[in-house]
Amino acid sequence: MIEYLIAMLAVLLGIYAVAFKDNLIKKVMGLSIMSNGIHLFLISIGYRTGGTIPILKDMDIASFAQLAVDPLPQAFVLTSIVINLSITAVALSIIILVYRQFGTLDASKIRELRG
Amino acid sequence: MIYGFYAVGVFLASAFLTGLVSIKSDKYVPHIPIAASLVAVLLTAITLPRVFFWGAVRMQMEEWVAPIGISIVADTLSVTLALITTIIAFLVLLFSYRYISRNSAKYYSLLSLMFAGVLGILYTGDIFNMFVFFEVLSVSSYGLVAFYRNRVSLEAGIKYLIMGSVATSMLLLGVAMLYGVAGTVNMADLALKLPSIGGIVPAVALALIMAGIALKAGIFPFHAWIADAYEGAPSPVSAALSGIGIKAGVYAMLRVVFIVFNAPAVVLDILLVFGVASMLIGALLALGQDNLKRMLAYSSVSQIGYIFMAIGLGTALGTAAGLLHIVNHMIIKSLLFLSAGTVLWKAKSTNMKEIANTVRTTPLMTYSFLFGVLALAGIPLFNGFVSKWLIYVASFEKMPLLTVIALVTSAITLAYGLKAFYAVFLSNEKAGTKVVMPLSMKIPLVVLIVLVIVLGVVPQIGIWLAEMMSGSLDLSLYTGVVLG
Amino acid sequence: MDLIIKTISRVLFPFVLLMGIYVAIYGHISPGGGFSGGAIIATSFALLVIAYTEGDVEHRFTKEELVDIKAVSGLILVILIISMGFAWRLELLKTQTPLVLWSGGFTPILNVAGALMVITAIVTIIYALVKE
Amino acid sequence: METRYVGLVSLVIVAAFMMLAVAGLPGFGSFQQKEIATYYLENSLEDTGSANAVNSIVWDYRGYDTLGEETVLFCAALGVFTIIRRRFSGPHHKDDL
Repeated sequence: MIEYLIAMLAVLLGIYAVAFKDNLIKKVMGLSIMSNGIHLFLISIGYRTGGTIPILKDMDIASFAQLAVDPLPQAFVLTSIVINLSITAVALSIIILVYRQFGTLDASKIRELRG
Repeated sequence: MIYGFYAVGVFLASAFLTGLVSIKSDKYVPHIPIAASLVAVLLTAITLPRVFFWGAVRMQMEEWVAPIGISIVADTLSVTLALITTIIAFLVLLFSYRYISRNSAKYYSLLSLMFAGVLGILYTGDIFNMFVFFEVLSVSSYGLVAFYRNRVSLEAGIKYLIMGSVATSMLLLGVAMLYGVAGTVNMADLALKLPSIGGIVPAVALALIMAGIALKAGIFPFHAWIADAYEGAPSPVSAALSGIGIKAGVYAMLRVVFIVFNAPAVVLDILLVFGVASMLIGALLALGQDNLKRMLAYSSVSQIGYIFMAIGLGTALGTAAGLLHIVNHMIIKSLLFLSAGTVLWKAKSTNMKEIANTVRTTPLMTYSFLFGVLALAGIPLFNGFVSKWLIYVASFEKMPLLTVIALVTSAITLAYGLKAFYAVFLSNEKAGTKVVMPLSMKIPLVVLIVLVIVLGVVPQIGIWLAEMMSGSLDLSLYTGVVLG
Repeated sequence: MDLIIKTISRVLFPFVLLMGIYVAIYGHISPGGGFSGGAIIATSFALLVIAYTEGDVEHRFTKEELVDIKAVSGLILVILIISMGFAWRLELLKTQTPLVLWSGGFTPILNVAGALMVITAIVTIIYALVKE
Repeated sequence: METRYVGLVSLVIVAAFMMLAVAGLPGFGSFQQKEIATYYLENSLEDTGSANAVNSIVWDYRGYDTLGEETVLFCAALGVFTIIRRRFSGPHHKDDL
């Protein structure tokens, strides 16, 4: 039970940053911290005590199936990392233009300036 | 074989093709997605009779056995919504033929990817796959919302992006928890395994998933981003987003609540409460708006409230009424946004008062907006009336107070609809530039008007559709089809 | 970017590239594969783009070209994955001995296509952001 | 300043929520309820020919996910380009506010 705690702490840290930090870039960083926390959670769900990596290397299939770690969450994490990359890319490109238009990165000021 | 499902591939291919064609000449770029959406309409139309008369169909990606691979399920609910999605997709793409002149290649690619995302959600039978297609839908709409790079759309874009990705992360966390407990991601498999798993993990996972999807569908506590996003986005995009994007969220909520968790009573009451709240607050906020697009955005929030209230009732009639209202609202909202788009095309600002003296409206624009407003408020002879009447009846059986609230909100809806109609269309006979509407803008409006009237005058179609759709929400039929 | 960074990045570029290619192609035997391999190759290009922001790298990739390479690779991948839907790969599998490079049936081809997709995406994004 | 307190309270509630859920999850190293995972481990070699089970899942068993994911990547590249267009059109634009 304790092992999942760190992942949950990362997710909560991410949510805290997104909710309370005013600077837009800090919000985007909070986003990626949160999703990295989720990835850690996903990987730790698939863990098996004393498990090896799910790649077949000079081992017969029967014992491989007993030893290897669960590959499915790892596939989910691979997909989710790439999605996280694309969200951060789009977010940063919007932030560049927001800075150019508004002159500031402070979310609350932007809300007033939008006119 | 589910032909409708290939519509996803068609939209994907059209997005990639537009990128390619744009190297040589920008002239032929719009034709590809419009043709692609026509093909998609045909494909879905072929699947509709197959699913309606022989029951739901399951297709397995690459023939892997059910829980191993990803299963694609087309049942009455998803095919009907897919058919309307493809029709509206075609109309929106046709509408923006003359509307977007610069950077059209990227605009069309992103728009067809958005439609691919929505169709992907409608057909998938796998929660993680639903998460991936939710991302496809949202990432493409982030780009589209910030398409006009002025202050309003940029601020709307970044706000929508942050809210949206928090929502999808909640969804992913919920899916991760479900996998941790049940060991599978296939919806039907989950539905079988979850009852036997005790403890609070399924409940927390459901709460997380519902929070994520509710934020995407713009329910009451999370409706902040909707008004900004629709105000910032180009009008065809707001029509597509509100007509289809939000409905994908509502569909996903239905799929998760009814199939995976088999609609526990507590959850339905939560839906009821949030539905009523967003219904009232959406209508009140819309009443106070003088910006045309923001008003339409808040009216979307209140109509989504109607849908969730109807489904939250839990009775068979309530669910059928809610499903029918999804269908009707898709058509009405697209009609309203597109007709607003024609007005805003030449107008400089979206403030109703200023529009009045800058644009002289043509009869078609006036009637389309009027019909939209009347249908939204549920006036007889329009399609809004059929579903709203069912909602009144269903809510009356359960709790008369709800019917009173629903009636009051419809009155408010009529009020702000007519207020906008009067301000924009009736009060400016003389001033303003004559808007000459190209054919590509007229056809969508005419088609939508016909749909609104036909569904209203002949309510039997709507009621039959509602029964067929609500049939697909029961668990045993779904798991029977998927797991064979 | 002064001289040291330029020379280092120029020297490092082929090695990072080679490693990326290895990871991508041997994906079905060794760890890594389409995505991580593609990411490593993309970093090698990023190294050059950042080091030579105003220098000669710019004229090699004009912005429009990059987006369209992306579209091409997108198409390849779409066709591949849709074609993978049909059971062609079983015949291909029978003719191969496992655990050798040419053994994964469709997976290595998809790995490469996926890596191509990732490379073009990351490079175009970095290029656009750096260019700004 | 009151939004800070509302935010903080909601964060505490979410935190409590998650801790409860984490307590309910099966043990850290235990491998129960994983029939599907063992299926992948057992016959990923003869089904897809690749020794790397994770890769066989990403590319073959659940290739549709990866296709969806590539479109997300493609969307991101397009999104970045629509937003950072070289001919920066500035605040004015003629299409529609």
